[in-house]
Amino acid sequence: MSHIKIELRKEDVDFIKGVCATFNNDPQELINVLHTCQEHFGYLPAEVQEVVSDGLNMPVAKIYGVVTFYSFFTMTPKGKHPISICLGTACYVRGAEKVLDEFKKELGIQVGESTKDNKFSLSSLRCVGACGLAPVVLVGDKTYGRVAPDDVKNILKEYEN
Amino acid sequence: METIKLTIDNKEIDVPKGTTIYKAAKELGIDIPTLCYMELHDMNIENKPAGCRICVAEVSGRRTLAPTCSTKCEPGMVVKTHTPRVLNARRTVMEFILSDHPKDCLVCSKSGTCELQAMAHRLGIKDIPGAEYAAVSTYRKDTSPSIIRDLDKCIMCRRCEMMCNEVQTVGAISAVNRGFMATVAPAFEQNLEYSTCTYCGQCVSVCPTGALTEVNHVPQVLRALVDPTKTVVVQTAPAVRAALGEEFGLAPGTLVTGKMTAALRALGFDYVFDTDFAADLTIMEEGTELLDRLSRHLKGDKTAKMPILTSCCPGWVNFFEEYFPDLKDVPSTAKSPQQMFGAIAKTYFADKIGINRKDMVVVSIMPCLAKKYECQRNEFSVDGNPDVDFSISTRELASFIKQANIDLNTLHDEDFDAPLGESTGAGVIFGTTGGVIEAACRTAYELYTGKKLKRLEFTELRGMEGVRSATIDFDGLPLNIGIAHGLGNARKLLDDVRAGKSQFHAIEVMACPGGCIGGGGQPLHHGNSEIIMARAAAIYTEDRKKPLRKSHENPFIIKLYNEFLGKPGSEKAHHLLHTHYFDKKKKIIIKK
Amino acid sequence: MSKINSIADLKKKRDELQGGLGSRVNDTSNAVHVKVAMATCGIASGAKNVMEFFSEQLERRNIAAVVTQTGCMGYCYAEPTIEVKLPGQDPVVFGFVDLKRADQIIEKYVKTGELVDGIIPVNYQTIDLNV
Amino acid sequence: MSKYSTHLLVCGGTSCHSSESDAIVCNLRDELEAKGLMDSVQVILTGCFGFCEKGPIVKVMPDNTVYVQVKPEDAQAIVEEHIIKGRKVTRLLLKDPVSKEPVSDPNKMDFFKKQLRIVLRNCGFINPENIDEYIAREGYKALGKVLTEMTSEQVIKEVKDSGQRGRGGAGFSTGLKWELARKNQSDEKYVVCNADEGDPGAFMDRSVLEGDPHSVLEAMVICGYSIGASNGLIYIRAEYPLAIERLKIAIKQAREYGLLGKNILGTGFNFDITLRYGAGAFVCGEETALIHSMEGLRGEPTVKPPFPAESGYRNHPTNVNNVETFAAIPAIILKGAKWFSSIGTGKSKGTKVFALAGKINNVGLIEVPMGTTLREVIFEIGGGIRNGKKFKGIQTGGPSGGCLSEKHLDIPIDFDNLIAAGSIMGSGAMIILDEDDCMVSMAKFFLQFTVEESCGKCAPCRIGNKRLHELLGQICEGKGSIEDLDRLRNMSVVIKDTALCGLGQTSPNPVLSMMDNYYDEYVAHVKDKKCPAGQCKSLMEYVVNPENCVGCTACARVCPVNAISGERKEVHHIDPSICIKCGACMEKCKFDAIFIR
Repeated sequence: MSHIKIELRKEDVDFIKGVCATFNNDPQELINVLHTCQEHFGYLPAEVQEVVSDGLNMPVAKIYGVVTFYSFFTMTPKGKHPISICLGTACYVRGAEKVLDEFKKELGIQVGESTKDNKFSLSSLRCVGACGLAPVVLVGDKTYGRVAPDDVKNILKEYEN
Repeated sequence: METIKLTIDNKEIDVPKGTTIYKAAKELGIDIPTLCYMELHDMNIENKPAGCRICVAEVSGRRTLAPTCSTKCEPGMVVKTHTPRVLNARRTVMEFILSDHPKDCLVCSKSGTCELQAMAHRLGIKDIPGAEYAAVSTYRKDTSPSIIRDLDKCIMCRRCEMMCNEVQTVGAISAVNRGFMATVAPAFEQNLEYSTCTYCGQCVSVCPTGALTEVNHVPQVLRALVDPTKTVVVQTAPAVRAALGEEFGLAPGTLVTGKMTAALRALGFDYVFDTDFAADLTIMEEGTELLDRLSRHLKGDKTAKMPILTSCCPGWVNFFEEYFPDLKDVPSTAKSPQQMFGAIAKTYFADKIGINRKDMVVVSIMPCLAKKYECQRNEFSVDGNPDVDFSISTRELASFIKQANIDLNTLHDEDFDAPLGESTGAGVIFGTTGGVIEAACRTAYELYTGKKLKRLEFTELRGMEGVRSATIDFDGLPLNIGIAHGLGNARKLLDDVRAGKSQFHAIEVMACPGGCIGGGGQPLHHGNSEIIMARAAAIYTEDRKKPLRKSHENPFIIKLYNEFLGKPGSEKAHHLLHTHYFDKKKKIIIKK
Repeated sequence: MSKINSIADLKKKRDELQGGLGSRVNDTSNAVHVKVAMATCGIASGAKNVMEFFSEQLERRNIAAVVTQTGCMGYCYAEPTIEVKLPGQDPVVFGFVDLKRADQIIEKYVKTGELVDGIIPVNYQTIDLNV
Repeated sequence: MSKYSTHLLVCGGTSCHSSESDAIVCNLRDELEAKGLMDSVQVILTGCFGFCEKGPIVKVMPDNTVYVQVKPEDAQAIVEEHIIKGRKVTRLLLKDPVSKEPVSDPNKMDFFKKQLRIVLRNCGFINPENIDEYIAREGYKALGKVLTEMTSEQVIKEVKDSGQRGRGGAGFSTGLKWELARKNQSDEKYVVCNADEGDPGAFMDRSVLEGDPHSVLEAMVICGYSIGASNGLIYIRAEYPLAIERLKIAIKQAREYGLLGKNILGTGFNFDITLRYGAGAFVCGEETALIHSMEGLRGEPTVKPPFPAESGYRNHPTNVNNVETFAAIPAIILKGAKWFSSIGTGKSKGTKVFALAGKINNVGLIEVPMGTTLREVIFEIGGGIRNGKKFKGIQTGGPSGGCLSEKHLDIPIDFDNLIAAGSIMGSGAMIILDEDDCMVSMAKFFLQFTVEESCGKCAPCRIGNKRLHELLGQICEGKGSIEDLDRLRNMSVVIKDTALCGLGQTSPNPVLSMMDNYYDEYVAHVKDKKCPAGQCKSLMEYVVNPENCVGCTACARVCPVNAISGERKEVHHIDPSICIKCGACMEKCKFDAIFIR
C-alpha cells in the first residue's frame, strides 16, 4: 500500500496533542481544537487532522467531514498575504465582482489558488459586516473599503516587498 | 400506554405516543415511499436523516410538508399522503435526485435491485427536465479488495454512514463536503483501502443505489472454470444456503443446500465442497486452543490470556487489528474456516488427487465481503499462490447462476463431494450469531469432561440480542461465554477486556448483525429482522437434520488428522491452520 | 477590581460612576470629550489613527480632553465618525474624519466653537433606562 | 468661544448634493457677505439629515429652524428674513401632513426622530471595553431587579407580555420560548446566544457585540435565571475578531465584578458564559445546526421537534436567542412590558435594527419602531438612492428574504406584513437596488449564496437550489423559454415546501418574490432575449449608430476579438456572433456612436 506520510515535527505533534488536552480531549470541542490548530499552522493538512483524531479519540473521517463542512477551515496553505474579496450582497451590488476579476487578472490566479511565489492567495468570503465600506477587500488583517477595480494595482503594490 | 388518535387519508387510527406518521400509516396499510429511511428493528436503530424528502405528506396546521419518517403523530392530526401537492412535490424532488444521478441504469450493477430505480418507476418519472445542462456531482471512483465506491450514484441517504459509525463504530466513512458536493467518504476522500474500513460490507448491504457494491469476481471464476489446466474447487459457507433462495423468489429461510450444490456442479466446478467441513476443523483447533489456555489459566499461568476470542470472522479480525492492536495476542490464532479450507485443499487434497497447488483454483462462496480481502492477505498464500483464489458473495453466485441459464428452482438436490464436503451440524451453525461458540462448546465439553453431552442445543447461546452472555456448566466448571454480533457490540466487550474487567472465558464475535446470515454479501434484507430470523431458523433446521452434530465426530475430520495433521494443535496443524495478527493502527494515510 | 456583592453595592457603584460618565454628558467638568466610533467599519476606515491623533494632539495642544472609544454610531457610510462634546454644549457628530479634518476639528471647533464641514445630524432618540 | 452667533447648516448628503446644495451654500455666503454678516454667521455643509424627499434642507442654529426643499435662490430670503429680521420663512417650512400647518422646530418633526434606539441604546455612547460605563448607564440593574425582586415566572411573564419576538429571523415569541425551556425538567440547561450572523448585508449583531457586549451578557444571565440554567454559550462567527475580543473583555470584567460566576450579586444564583466559535457556515444560524456545531459536528440541521427547548446542547434543554433579542431584554425588564409593547404594531412589538446597504446613500445601522414604512427607512433615514438613480427594489431578510418593489414602499414593516408581501424580516438586512440591477441576475446571485451554503443534507436544498441557480443562469444567457418560468416557479414552490430547515425553505424566496414583482423583466429575458437593466452580458448587443460613426477605426483597433469591421471613413459594423461584450469599443469611441441594445 502506498502510504506516504508527511512527517510532522515532534513539536508539532506535541502542540496538537497539547491543544487537544487543553480541551479535555473532548470530541465535542473539535471545532475549537481545529480553530486553534489552523491559527497555528495556517491550514489543516491531513497530518494535523490525523493527530487531532488521535488526541480526541474520534475517527479521522469525522474530522475531515467537519473540516470540509466549514468554509473557514482550509486544507491548503494560504499565501503570505491572503487576499479575500467580500462577495456579500452589499459588496456585490456595489461591484465587488469586478474588483475580484481585477485581482484575478493582476495575480493570474483563480479563487482558491496561490501565486507561484506563494506571496498572495485569493479567496472570496461572505460579508465581513463592513457593508458601509462596500466593496470590501481584506489583505491579511487589513481591511480596504470602497475598493474600485482601479485601486487593485495600488493595493498589491503595498505588498511588493 | 398513552395513545393518540389521528386521521391519515381519511382513516382514523390510534397509535402509541411517539409513533411517527410513517409507522402509523404503515399500520393502516398505507405504504409511504421513502429513500433514506431505514429501520434496524433489533438494534433499535433507525436511520432517519429526513434527507430524501420523498416521504413527505400534508399535515394539518403545518406550513410546509412534513417528512413522515420523523414527524411524530399528534392528537387530532389530519394527514394526507397523496394530494396533488404531495404528489407533485414527491415527483419534483425525485426529479432533482435523478438529475444528479448517472443515467446508466442498464449497465449498473444495482440494476434490478436498485431502490432508486424502483422509486422512479413507482413515482412515474418519465423525464428529467433540464438534464441537458444540469451539472452532476462527480467523484473519484474507488475499488478496494472488497468494495467498489461509485459516489456519483450516492443519494446521501446516509445509511452507510449510520452503519459504519453507529452500528459498527468503525468510523471509516463520514459525510464530507457541503451542499451539492456533499457525499459520504473516507477521510481525505482517500480510497477505502487507506481507511479504517474492515470490509464488513454492511454499508454495501444497505446502500439503496449502485454507489456501494462488491467487487465482482465472477469473471475470474468463469475464466478458471473454462481453463482445462485448472482443477476448480468450490466451498460454500453455511450462511449461503439459508439465503441464496431469496434471489430466486423463494421465501426467506428456505434451505437450498441441495439445489445450490447441483447448481455449482452445473456451473462446472470440479469439486463441490463445503466450508462447513473446515468449520468442523476450526472447532478442533480453536476448541483445543481454548482448552489449553483454559487449563493453563486455571493453573494460574499468567501468560495464558483470557478470554479467548473467536477469529473466524475477517471483518472482526480487521477491526481488532485496527482498533485493539494491543490485544492482538488475545484472539484465537485459528484461521477462519475459509482459509483452513484453502490450506487443506491445496495441500492434503491436492496431494490426494495428485495435482500441483498451482493448478488448483479454490473458490469460496461467502455471505461476506471481507472474505474477498481475507483471501488476498499475504500470509494466506504460498509463493504468491493464494490458498483461496477467489471469494464471491451469495449475490454474485445468484447472478452467476442466472447468467448460466440455470433455473435453481427446478434443480434436483445433490450432495457435496467427499472428503471436504462432509460436515456436522456444528459446522452449519457457524452461519449465525452464537453458532461458533455453541459448536465449540459441543466439542470442548466432551473433550474436557470426557462425558457425552446430554443436550446438544445450547439455546442459552442463541438469540438476536447484540450482546449476550451465558454460563455453561462444564461438569462443575462454570464457563462464562460472551457473544457479540455487530462491531459496535464487539467494541463494548473489547473495551472491558482492555480494561481488565472482562469476566468471560470465551467470546464469540461476528462483525455483521445476526452473524454471517446478515453478512454484507447476502441478498439485501434492508434491515428487515424477520428475514434474518428466518435465515437463522433455517440454519438451526439444517443442524437438526444432520446425523452428526459435533465436529469431533466428523469421520473425515478424524481421518484428516490421522492421515495428515496428526492431532489438533500439532506443528503441522499450526503451520497450516493458524495465523497471527498485525498492528494496523499505525498506518497513515496520506497519498500525495 | 472588587466584586459587587449585592444589589446595594451595584447601586452605589452606579451612582459613583454616573458622576464620572455623566460628566461627559452633564457638563460637570471642563474637559472636551471626544468619542471615536471604533467598530469594524470605523477601524477599517482608519478610526484607530484618528483616535491616536486626537489623544496625542489634544494633549500636545494643551487642551483638557478625554478621548475614548465607543461602538458603532450607525453612520457606516461616513466612517470614521467621532462625537465631540464641548463643555456645556450638545455633542456634535462629525463624519468622514480623516487626519486633516481631525486637525480642523481641533483647531476650529474645539478651540473656537466654529463648526466645520462634515457634521452629521443625529437623527435618533435613545431610551434612558433610568426609570 | 465661537465668533459666530448663528450657524446655517446645509444638508450636504449625497442625495441633496445633486440637488444643488453647493449652490445654496454659495448663495448663502454671497448674501451674508453682501450684508456684512460673514463674521457672525457661519455656513457649513453637513452630512445627510435624512428626509431626502424634502431635501435639500437648511437648518438654522441655535434656534433649530428647519427649511425644506430649499432652492439656491431662496438664500436671499433666508438671510434677509430669518437672519436679519428674525422672521421665519414660512413657505420653506415643512407642512404638517395632517393640519397642513407649517412646522419649524425639528423636535416636533417626527421624521427626525424616526429612529428609536433600544437595542442600540449604548452603541456609540459607551466604551464597550469598560464595564463601568455600562453600569453607569443602568447596566446590570435589570439583572439585579430580576434576581432580587422577581420570580422566574414573573420574568418570563414580563418578557411574554412585552410581545417581543425573536430577532433572528423566525419571529417566535421570546417569552414563550423561555417558558418552554423552563418547563422541561433537567439538572442541566443551557442558554445559547446565536451570534453567527451570516446573512450577507447584516451587521447588527456585530455592532451590538462590538458596541455594547454587556447588554447581551446581562440578558443571558437573566434568561438563565428564568429557565433554570447556569451555563451560557455564545456561538459567534470566527470572522468577527473584534466582537470576540470585546466579548472576552466583557466576560472577564463581569466575572471580576461577580456579575458572572458563582453567587451573583450575593443572591446565590450561579451563571457563567463561554464562547464557541463558528467556522463559516450560514446554516449554523439555524438553531439545531448551531447546536450540532457547538457539539463539534457538521452543522447539519435536524428535524424539529424535538425543539432545543426539549433536547438541545448535549441533549439538555437549551434556549437559543440571537444577539439583538437578548440586547433588548434589560430594557424590557427595567421599563416594563407595557412600555415595550406600546411601541410597534399589532403583533410585532418594539423596535428592529436594520442594516441598510446597497444602492442607498446612508449605508448604516438604524433602529426604528416596528411599523415604520419602507419609504421612511429608505428615503427619510437612508437618504434615498445613490447617484440620483431610481429606486427599483429592496431585498429584506437577506438571501432568505424577498425583494419588494415600489408598490410595497408604504407598508409598515413588521413580521407579518413582510411575510404577506412575500418577503421576511429575517435578521434585518436591507439591500437597496436601483434601476441598474437586473432582477434575474439578483435572484441568481442569491441562489448562488444558498447553493454554496446548503449543508447538503436534504435533496431539495442540495440539488433543487442548484437546479434553480442553473435555470436562472440559462435565462440570463438568453437560453430560457417561457415554459421555464413555470418550471422555475414549480421548483421554487416544491423546495419551499419540502426542504428540511429554514435555509432551504426560504432559499427560493428571492426567485418567487422577484418573479411576482418583476415578472415583465423575466419575460423580457426569455421572450425578447433582452435584459432591461443591461446587466446580462449575453443579452446585450453592442451596436454602431450609423449617424454618429465617422469611421475613425478606433473601435476596430481596440476590439480584442476583431469583431468590428468597416473601411476608414465608413460606418463600422460589430459582428454580434464574434463580440464578447467587453465594452472596450464603446469606451474608446469619441463620437458616442456605439451603444448597447
